[in-house]
Amino acid sequence: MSERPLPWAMTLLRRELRLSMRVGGGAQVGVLFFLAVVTVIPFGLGPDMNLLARIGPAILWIGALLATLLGLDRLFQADRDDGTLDLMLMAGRPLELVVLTKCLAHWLATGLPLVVAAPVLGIFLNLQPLAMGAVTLTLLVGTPALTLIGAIGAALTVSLRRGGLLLAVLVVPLAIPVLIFGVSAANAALVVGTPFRAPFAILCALSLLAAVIGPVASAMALRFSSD
Amino acid sequence: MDLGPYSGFILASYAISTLIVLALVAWVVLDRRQLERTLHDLASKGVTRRGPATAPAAAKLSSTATDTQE
Amino acid sequence: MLKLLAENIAIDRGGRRVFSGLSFDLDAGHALIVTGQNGIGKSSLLRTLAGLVPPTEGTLRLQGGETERSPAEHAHYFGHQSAVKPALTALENLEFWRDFLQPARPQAFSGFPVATDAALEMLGIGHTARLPAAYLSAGQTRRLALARLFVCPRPIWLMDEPTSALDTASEALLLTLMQDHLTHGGMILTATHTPLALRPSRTLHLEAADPADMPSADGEPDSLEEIYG
Amino acid sequence: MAILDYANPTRFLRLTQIVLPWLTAACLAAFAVGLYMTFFVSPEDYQQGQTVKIMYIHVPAAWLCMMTYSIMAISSLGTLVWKHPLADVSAKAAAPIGAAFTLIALITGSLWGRPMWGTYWEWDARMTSVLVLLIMYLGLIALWRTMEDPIRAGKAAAVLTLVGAINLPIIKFSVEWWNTLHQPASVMRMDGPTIDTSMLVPLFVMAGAATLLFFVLHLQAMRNEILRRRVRAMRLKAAAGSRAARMAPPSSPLSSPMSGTPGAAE
Repeated sequence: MSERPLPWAMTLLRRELRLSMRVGGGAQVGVLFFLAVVTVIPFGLGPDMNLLARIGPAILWIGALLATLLGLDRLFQADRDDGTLDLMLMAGRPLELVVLTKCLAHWLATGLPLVVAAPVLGIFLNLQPLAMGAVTLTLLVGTPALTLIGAIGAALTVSLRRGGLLLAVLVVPLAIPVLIFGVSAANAALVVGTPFRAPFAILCALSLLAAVIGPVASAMALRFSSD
Repeated sequence: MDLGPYSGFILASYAISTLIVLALVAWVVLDRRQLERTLHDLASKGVTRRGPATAPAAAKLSSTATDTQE
Repeated sequence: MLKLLAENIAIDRGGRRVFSGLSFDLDAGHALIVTGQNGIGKSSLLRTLAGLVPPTEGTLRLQGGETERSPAEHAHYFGHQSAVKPALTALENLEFWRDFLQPARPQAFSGFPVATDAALEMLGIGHTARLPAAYLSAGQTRRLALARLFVCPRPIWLMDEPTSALDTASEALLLTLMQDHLTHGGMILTATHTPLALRPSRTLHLEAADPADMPSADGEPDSLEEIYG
Repeated sequence: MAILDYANPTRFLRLTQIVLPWLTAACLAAFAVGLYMTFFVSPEDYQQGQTVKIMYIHVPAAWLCMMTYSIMAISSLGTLVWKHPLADVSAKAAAPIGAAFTLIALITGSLWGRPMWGTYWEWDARMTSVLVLLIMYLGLIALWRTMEDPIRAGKAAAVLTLVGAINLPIIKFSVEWWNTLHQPASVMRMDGPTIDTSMLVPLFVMAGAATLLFFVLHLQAMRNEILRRRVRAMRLKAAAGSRAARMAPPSSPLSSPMSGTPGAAE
């Protein structure tokens, strides 16, 4: 091994990022979907700016959740379809770290753009700068948890055709805690007197926990799926 | 010239628009450069654009090509 | 000395016993050619050896291999799927596998890594190195997948129908390369319908004892005829 | 990939090679005049003060983002109905430019709205339908990016563009109706009478300059697209060609330092 830690993981990360940027990768579609969801909601609610400002953080969080979940179904399936997954299982690399690396690449390509887009979409929802900052910060900390939890669903549905919907159904209940603490931390900027630090700390803890549970459970599911 | 109390908004509008247009110009120019380089590379390797009849390997190709072309 | 030992292997697929009581051993430098009709379990056997399907019964061991690594981690699996990403160039595809797969070079095995460019050139697709793999034909994609076996040395090659989608010339080349791998102390297990003139090699012919007994979950093991070539 | 297919594009490349420098020069000149007029000649608006200067980019951008979509819609007809070889090239090249102009229109509108209405964003009819237009541009770009084969992608995008063209006025009118239910009109008014000639002239000059800019960028992007397809055709040929000739000789492909003799059969 060279001096850089885990050179094979860097190789994998580079390749995954390359794949998501090139033709057919679809890394930009997630953020576009996010934009579409946020645009559609005022059509349903009516353009009441005060109402939008009040529920803006929740809209952004739900939009980010949906955008993350819909982008995840190909996380392992693309690799299974062309036989890459078989070879990854035999590579002699810890599968948990492989999954973690793939999740990191996926988050960088699809999750991070959501975080960057959140302040812009916040303008559409009449969010004040403080609330905008709070939502962006909570999304930055919380979206990795969504990706990592979603990876479990992606691994479970890897062998299914059209597993995307099932994935969303499986993962949404698991993602609810992240949503609760993400939105309540973001709401602290809106409603005077609500605490920010406690829910934010729990959100951080959830992300860290997901970084352990997600790869372990996904790796387990992938090993079973190779049959 | 006095732009009044909202000079920040006016200047920001012009600055952002200029940036977006510059980004478009950069996209077009860099894209062209890269494509021309790739075309040049391919041409220097003896790949021609027009039909296969002019390619030197074509005679062999017709007799031995058993692979299917996608 | 490198030696692959399979003892009393049984495999179930989807609740059905594919076969049971399969034992064989394979020395370094030898090939095992698995034959038998469609659906008899040749692919299942290779996937089991690759560690992708756990055997229901029995053990798989590799004597003389690197410690703390399973037999599958000493093996290349060359199956029906090419594991080639169309959006990456041929070279990028190959370089990834070179860096990602952990090489295995136990003592008895003298295989060595081939440079990526050289591997592509060797397989006759050197001119496609910088093209996206989407532009490659089926046969070229297959050869790109094959190049993986040379850039990361591993002693065991598990090859499922290795000659499919290859033309006659490529088939001859592949045979030479496989023979070379044996010469370096590697071992090859291949399922095939076309006879492969590998030396030294043995044939493992899988055959159902009696078609009526096929779903024999607990009954007689299917008869296994080993023909020494 | 017959020669015929490239007959038109080749002529197009030659023609644009001649036209583009002149267009570029005209575009730069128009912008120089237009910007001079906006900043040093045009008066303040009696209501909006100096912020009216934002109008000189906002309105041309808004106009162009509609025009670009119309061009894409006509090009899509060209792809599907007349099967013109340059039609999908034109549509694909126009989309990013249209998206950029839409973005400019939205951002400048937002920056204009803040001092005038006190908010960056309002879900009013015009702004909402322009936002929907942006989403459609981005969706089309994404669609083009997901398909490797430009002909197939072009047809799919053409269908979507035409459906979107029908959809746009519907969105516009339905949003107007939807909007009036909820809030009083704070829509900016650009009705003729309120604009004086002293503002109208620079506005037209700027709009002309922006239109020239569009055509310069569009023609150049079309040229790029044609080159991209040539690269693709050549790569396909490079992959297929010299396949047989390059097959390595089967004699000792692995020249190993430890090459032994083949073992005897058991």
